[in-house]
Amino acid sequence: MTPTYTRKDFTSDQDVRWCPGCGDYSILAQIQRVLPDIGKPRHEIAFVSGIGCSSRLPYYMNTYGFHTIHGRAPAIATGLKSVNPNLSVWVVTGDGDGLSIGGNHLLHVMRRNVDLNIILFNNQIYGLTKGQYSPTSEFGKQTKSSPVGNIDHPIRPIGVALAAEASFVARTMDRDTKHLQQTLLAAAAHKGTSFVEVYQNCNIFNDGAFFPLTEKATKADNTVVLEHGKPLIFGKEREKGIRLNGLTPEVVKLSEVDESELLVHDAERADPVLAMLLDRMTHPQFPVPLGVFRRVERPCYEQLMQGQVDRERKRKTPDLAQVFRRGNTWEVTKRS
Amino acid sequence: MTPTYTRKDFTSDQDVRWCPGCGDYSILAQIQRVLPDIGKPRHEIAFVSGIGCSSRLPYYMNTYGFHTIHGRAPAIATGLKSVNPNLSVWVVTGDGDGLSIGGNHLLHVMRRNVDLNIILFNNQIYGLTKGQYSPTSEFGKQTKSSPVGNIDHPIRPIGVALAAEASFVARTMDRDTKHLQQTLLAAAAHKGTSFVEVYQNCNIFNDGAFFPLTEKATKADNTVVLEHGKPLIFGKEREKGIRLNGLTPEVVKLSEVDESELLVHDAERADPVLAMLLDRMTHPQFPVPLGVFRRVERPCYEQLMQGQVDRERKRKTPDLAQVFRRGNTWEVTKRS
Amino acid sequence: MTTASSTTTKSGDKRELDRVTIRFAGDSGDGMQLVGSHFTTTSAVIGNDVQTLPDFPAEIRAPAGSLPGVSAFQISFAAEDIFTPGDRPDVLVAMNPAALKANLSELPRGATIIVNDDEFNKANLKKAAYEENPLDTDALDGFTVHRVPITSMTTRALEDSDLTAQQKARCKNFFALGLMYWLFDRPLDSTLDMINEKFATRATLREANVAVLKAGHAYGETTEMFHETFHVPPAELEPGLYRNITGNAATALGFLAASQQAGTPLFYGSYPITPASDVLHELARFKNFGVKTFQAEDEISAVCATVGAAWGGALALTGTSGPGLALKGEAVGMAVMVELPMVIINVQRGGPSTGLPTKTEQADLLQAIYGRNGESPLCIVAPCTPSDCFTMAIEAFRIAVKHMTPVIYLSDGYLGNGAEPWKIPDVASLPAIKVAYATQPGEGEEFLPYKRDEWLARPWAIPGTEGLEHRIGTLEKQDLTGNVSYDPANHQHMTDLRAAKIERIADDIPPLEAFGGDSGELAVVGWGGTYGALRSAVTRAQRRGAKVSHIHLRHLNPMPKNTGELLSRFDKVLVAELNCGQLRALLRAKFLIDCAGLNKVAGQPFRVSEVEAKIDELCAGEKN
Amino acid sequence: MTTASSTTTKSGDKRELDRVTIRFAGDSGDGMQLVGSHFTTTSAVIGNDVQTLPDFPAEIRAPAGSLPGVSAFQISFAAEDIFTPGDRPDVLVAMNPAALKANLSELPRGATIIVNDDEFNKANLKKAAYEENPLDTDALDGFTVHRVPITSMTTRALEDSDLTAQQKARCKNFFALGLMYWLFDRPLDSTLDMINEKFATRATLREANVAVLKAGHAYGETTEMFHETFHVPPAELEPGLYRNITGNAATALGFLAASQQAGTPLFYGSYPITPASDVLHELARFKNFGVKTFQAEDEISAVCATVGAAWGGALALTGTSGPGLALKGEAVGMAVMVELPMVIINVQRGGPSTGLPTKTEQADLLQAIYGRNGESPLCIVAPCTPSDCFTMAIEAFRIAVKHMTPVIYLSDGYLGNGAEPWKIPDVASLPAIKVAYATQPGEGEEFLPYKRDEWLARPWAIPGTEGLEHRIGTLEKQDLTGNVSYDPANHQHMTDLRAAKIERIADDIPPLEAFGGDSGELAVVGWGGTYGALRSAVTRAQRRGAKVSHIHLRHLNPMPKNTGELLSRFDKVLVAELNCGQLRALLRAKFLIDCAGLNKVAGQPFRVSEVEAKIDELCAGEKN
Ligand SMILES: Cc1ncc(C[n+]2csc(CCOP(=O)(O)OP(=O)(O)O)c2C)c(N)n1
Ligand SMILES: Cc1ncc(C[n+]2csc(CCOP(=O)(O)OP(=O)(O)O)c2C)c(N)n1
Ligand code: SF4
Ligand code: SF4
Ligand SMILES: [Mg+2]
Ligand SMILES: [Mg+2]
Repeated sequence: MTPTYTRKDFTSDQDVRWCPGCGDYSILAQIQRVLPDIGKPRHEIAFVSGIGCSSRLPYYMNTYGFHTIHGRAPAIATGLKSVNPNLSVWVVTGDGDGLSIGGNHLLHVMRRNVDLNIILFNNQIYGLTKGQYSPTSEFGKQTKSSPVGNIDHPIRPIGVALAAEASFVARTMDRDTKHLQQTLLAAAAHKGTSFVEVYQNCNIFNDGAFFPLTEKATKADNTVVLEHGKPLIFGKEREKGIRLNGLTPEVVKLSEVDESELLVHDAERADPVLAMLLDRMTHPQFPVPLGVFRRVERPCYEQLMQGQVDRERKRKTPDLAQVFRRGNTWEVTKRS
Repeated sequence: MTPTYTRKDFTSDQDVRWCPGCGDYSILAQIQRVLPDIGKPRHEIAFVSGIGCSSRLPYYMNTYGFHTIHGRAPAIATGLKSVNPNLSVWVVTGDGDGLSIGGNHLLHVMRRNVDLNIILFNNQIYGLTKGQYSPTSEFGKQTKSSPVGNIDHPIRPIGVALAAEASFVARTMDRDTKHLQQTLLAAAAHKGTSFVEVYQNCNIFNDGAFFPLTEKATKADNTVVLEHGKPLIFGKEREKGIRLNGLTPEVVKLSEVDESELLVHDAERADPVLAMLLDRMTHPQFPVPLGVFRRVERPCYEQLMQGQVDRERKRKTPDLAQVFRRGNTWEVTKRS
Repeated sequence: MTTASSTTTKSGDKRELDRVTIRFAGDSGDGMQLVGSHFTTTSAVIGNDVQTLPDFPAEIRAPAGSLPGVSAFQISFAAEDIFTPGDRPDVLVAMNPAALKANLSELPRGATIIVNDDEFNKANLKKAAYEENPLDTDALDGFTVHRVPITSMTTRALEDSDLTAQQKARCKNFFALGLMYWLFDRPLDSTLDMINEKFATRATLREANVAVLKAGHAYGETTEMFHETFHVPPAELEPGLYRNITGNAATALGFLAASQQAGTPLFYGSYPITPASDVLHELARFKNFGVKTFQAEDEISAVCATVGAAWGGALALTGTSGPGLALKGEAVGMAVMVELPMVIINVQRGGPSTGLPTKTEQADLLQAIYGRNGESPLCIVAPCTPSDCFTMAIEAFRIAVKHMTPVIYLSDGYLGNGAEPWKIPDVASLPAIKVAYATQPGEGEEFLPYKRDEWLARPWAIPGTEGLEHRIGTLEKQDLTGNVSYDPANHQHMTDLRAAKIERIADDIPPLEAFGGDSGELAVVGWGGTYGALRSAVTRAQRRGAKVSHIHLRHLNPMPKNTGELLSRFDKVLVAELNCGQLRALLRAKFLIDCAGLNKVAGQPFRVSEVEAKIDELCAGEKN
Repeated sequence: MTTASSTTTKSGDKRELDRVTIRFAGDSGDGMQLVGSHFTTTSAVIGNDVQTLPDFPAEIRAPAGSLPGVSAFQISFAAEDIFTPGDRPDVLVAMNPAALKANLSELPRGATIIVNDDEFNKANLKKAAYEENPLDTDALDGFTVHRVPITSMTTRALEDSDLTAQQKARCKNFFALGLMYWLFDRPLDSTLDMINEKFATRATLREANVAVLKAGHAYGETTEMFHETFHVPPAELEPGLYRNITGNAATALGFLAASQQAGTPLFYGSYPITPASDVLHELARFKNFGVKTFQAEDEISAVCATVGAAWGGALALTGTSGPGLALKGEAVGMAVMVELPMVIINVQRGGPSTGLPTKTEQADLLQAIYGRNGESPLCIVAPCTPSDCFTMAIEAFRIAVKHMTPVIYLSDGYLGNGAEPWKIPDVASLPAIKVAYATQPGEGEEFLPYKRDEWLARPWAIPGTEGLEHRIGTLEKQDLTGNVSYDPANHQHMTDLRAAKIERIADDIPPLEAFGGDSGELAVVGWGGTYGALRSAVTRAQRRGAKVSHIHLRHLNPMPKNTGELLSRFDKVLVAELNCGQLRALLRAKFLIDCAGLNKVAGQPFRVSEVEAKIDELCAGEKN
């Protein structure tokens, strides 16, 4: 039986060392808030991170934790989960850690569908190294390493996850604590890789990157919350919706178009095409979708691995002495 | 003026060392055949490859060539193209080289849109290391390293390219020499990263992987050739077509459905959604699309880079002495 | 046959020999590795000591008949303990002109050459870049050449078979094998058994191979080409049950055994690479033992997953070859920092860079020691023979788990692909590996993840254990607690502790022994796969009266405690290795001993004669 | 003020000093680095020799007022040539309790402490884990403590300003700066100039900063807290135009200059990492010089793109710190194999693994030499002061291009972040770098990509050149042609050639010089950023009569030809380095000289006194 926890049970004795005002605080707090509800005893939870501001998170969690090296957390978590499928394993990464140096591991862990909860803190900047552009930074952005503008076309985290056919893909924001909590819980409940992109404000090196989406005044018009089976409606008065025109989404007014014409979200669609289409909706042309883009079931890597072990064990009794003797053997006797 | 070449001009003096019957021979031959037509003098062409059977190709080309290390050819080519944008740079890679160890470089080079022609030889196996499963190997495949079956969910090369928003994405096959030539020519003509997946038979370790698509008897029914602006029609008698039902493609008979209802290919659509949808069409449920999935224009990385240099040069005359003196300076004189 | 001490006694038309070395050479498609391994097993079964050396020329099949396409297999079999597959073959079987050309320079004058006469046609001669047929010129003067029409004899033997012409041609290696069996007085049974087993359900192939094998044997017996046959009597081997084993297979079995002895499942994270891939292939077949193999997307993922598995409490193993080890450097440093037990296999190959992937070399020793940022000490062991791969695999995990450290296990292509008879150990006699995970501390006690035992090892506290929740990481950590610490004195302290922990392993490994006197004129020092060549050369020199001993290191970091002292008892020290002097540099730096070097970087193992010559040069006074 | 040789003469109420060391310490948000650099410039401008040491505690801003949040900047200024930022500060400016606590142990007894009294409140004391206010206990006995209400004085000075309360509070560092200017008799002009420039368009901020700076200065003058002020007269520096420069900035300028001198555009491929990132930031600003910077997706991509750029004929540069160098190992091996010229910067930091990213260390020397598979020799240089970073950057490319080899340039965190006055060189006097790409061979001549010149360098033949189409690759290559070759003798030959090429560079670098006698009792040997500490310590020991010399290596592989010979002329050799003895191991292995070691791995540079103590220990006989 899992003990009844409170947030405090998940708070370690280490001082939290992020810049005051950093969005990471909220994400940490929501993680600590939802963990009591995932039904796992504390010692069966492990947090694995790479390197970056965000990746300091495991130090603050009173669970098992491993602050590893830059970009490699998905691989380390794969090893851990492979040898102990019973653990609830969380990967904490940043837009640089996860999509720059670690992009390939992320891709491969998702296609393998290792049962991990991957939380990518996207602040569109390298925080820890003091402000260079990241793979999600906007084109043209001036930073320390791009004084006359970034010439890299930004990457879409959700798009990469979908290309890898991740079985759970969602997006949420540091400032929407409720939605963040819901999303984390949904991720935890999902069997298979859960990929959650969290928009996170770095108030030191990229302040306000998501303000149009996160601030009260503009949020309702600039975001649309995806709910499985529900039409895409948004706006302060929920007066707008998204309709599909062929393969092209368009914003319509509910005063002009009937709700029944709206695009209805289907997170459980077998193929990721709808999710891919939604991922293309970007601010300011469209409201930015938040919530679960995709949630499908497919076998988890560690289960398949364990399954092969179990099956093989039944098929062939392990016998070391017999294995040693495989192939041709011969006896040497003492010569007279 | 570019000299008039023949295939022979692109043949180096090194003996080709692939297994007899390998699909690589055809790809090499088609490359050598089309190069005379790309309008570049031989010394302005460079082939860069990683490691793998396929990656031996540069040795056989009488151009500049560099057989580098495993998975890194896109990065090396990026450096080369950055410092000499005038070269025609070709990257030759395999499904292991490009999508396993090199997946991240591939992703990033495509999002940056470096003007390279990337040819990925997909034989769904590790050839050079003698037959382990690769990231494109089918689930359950038994190989040397998966004696009881591969448990990795395969990756779709085209899907990854589209997620990276590659500006030119195409697929062709070793055995269809005409289509292969056409596709290579189209790739060469495109400014920006051209990504071409080539189905290639490894007759030693994975013989026949693509036979349903490549062999005369079955090819017409199992593939559909994408042509910009044309409806998707296939079949031995061109008697079948693809129609969209919402976001879901379906195979229809032209005897039952009018051609006007068919999905019309639009390779130049701004967003990659249609291409992504097409990429989901897989054998045996669907005919496998061949041809150009996507071809859009966006600025190339090396041009943007050069552009910044040129603009900055105009803005600030380079003056080393002045740069040395930047910030506060002071004069020390001989003390009396 | 050229063995210095061979005693030859006529017994009927059989000549008795102490030792023979044969090389089978042909095209990559000719099945030379297969007949080589048949010959090996047969020779071992009748009691010879055996050593083998496969030689794959390149990674891909080159065009048939070309020089780069030549594949060879050398086997040495003897009536005495031998340590190498022989310097130069006494007999060469050349299946085509390219095979002859590629190997001729290796033959000592007087050697026997058996060629497949049928293949010395215009086309093949051209592919081998022969202007004239060497069989018709004086190119082979000084050798005993036998021209055997192997291809046509094979076809004839299969006249009645239903095989296709191509399939028939593929059988010709068995003709050569049968002929060699006759020539060297070996029974066919073992090969016949194997053919029957392999083709149990394919009668046509089975019958064809049997027919051709027998035809080859009969050819020897009936033609008058060979005037005598040879007999190599059984060697005086330690009694027991034997099998032939390659180093890579022994490595896999050793790690499997380590897992069984530890009662802890093995996790193997790897990315295919020549010549290490076979370890992955072998281990993937032991899922019934609980072995989990993870074919990663690259070497970095492979080592990182292995670190994760170590954290999770598995016997965590990763494996690769040269360039892969370079890629793993950063993550191995992580393992050093978090002090988790794991083993990193490196089957060394020719370098630098991609280098010579199928060739052997020992040039990764210093990479293993220093190939990471910062002061990052770890333990290094190196097996010295194919069989020893088994032993040292267990040793590697014994140390890793007891001392909570990553251990690099340095094999090489020569060991990995080479085979020798392995005395199958009794499972009950294998050393134990004690795994003791940390458990919940007593009431009022605090769990300290970086508190150390008498070996300076920290506890192995695995996720899932109640009450031990704690954080580890790659920033410098505070002593005892493991919390992040930027304190200068702590950093010095932890740096010292990490170094001392590795040094202390020296108290836990056997002292170094000298083969020969414990002091003398010359110590020949080696490590890894050169063991056989060095032991043979030293033995021969000793027989000639030289005061030379052989000292072979299997623990390279730390070294056995008596290393410096032992070496200092010799007038001269010669460090022989297949690199430019890496162990030599370590010994000079550590012990300030003026070691000489015998170094070779040619992708090939030492020849015994090369080592002997060097010994003679250094022991000039003692020369007989 | 504690300088041993300080001569103090009363001149009015000003005391004259030879040398003073000040440390500004406060919260990360307090702007200590900024005032430190102002003080540095001002001191330099009035002619002092200056050395500085910034000290960032951690990578992220820790909570305000906490111990891990303390940021410090130390500056030493003197009337004579100095080489280090001082062992221990004479004066500490502590902006809050945490700053006091974190730095107190560094202060010598008798030091002056100036605290911001306002911040010693309950909340801040708690954050610094002080139970009682140290200003009220005897904790500071033995120090001269001045309690200055800096925060409130700052606010008062800004009563009329339109700034927000928070903005006002942020100005308090300028109050401290003004006060220190008064105390050490420095003019305000240079800082006023800089304020005016920086806030040219923001009048409110400009006026506020000026007001507060002046208020601090006035506070010193009007209160009676300080009984005397101090004067440090100008040093006898080489005449010329100077500026202050950090090692990282000098590195960037050096490589920029190399590119100009070579007439070849610079390509810089890098991935951000502390403390190397500043080189990227600096170079990104020189696009007008044709510099192309490529921020790669990781270190592997960065180094690979750089290899591609080298192939394309650019001056190809990549840069990183410790863990990044580990990742680059495999690709650096590629550069060795294809013999292309490039430079790899490694700004070393504390290790192993992530280690202490903001701290300095010299523990990557052996990684630089050996951190790749196979025998993979390359050239290594190391600058020894921030200014020398400029010089050695040019030297690195001179060697790379002439000898067609990758060169590793080993800087460190101390050099990279530390600053010193740099005598601005005359552009016309910079050394030339000759770039000569291969051109089309004459009629009937064959182009051979691996044919070598007298330095054993192969031609630099870049794509785009007519008639030179050829293939390079990472498999072993045939001599001359560069084609793939599996031939054993060729592999040996090429291995030897690659090694000889690097060794031959020794003929192209200046001999090693000793500071002090060319022989004697003790040679103190160092490399890299420890130069200042070693030079100071040796100078002091020499003044006391010790027969000690300082020998500093800037070329580490190969070493200058006379290295062994020079060292052998000393009775004892001490190798002092910020690692566990890496150069020492090299010297012992190469020259069999029994070097002693002075080693420190604490993330901190040597203190001069530490080195002196060790010298004294070794020169016990000469002690005065
Ligand atoms: C191998 C390696 N390369 C580079 C670094 C330096 N580094 C640390 S964190 C980081 C990027 C951080 O960005 P992100 O992942 O977005 O995290 P954030 O700090 O923004 O949360 C970099 C480049 C490193 N620690 N290790
Ligand atoms: C760093 C490194 N890791 C592993 C290898 C071994 N290796 C060489 S090629 C290859 C995969 C080849 O597969 P693919 O890219 O599909 O090419 P193919 O041979 O099938 O054409 C591997 C794993 C290597 N050379 N270098
Ligand atoms: S730098 Fe940015 S991301 Fe990092 S802790 Fe500070 S505010 Fe947060
Ligand atoms: S192994 Fe396969 S891919 Fe490689 S050369 Fe042979 S047939 Fe071609
Ligand atoms: Mg970030
Ligand atoms: Mg492949």
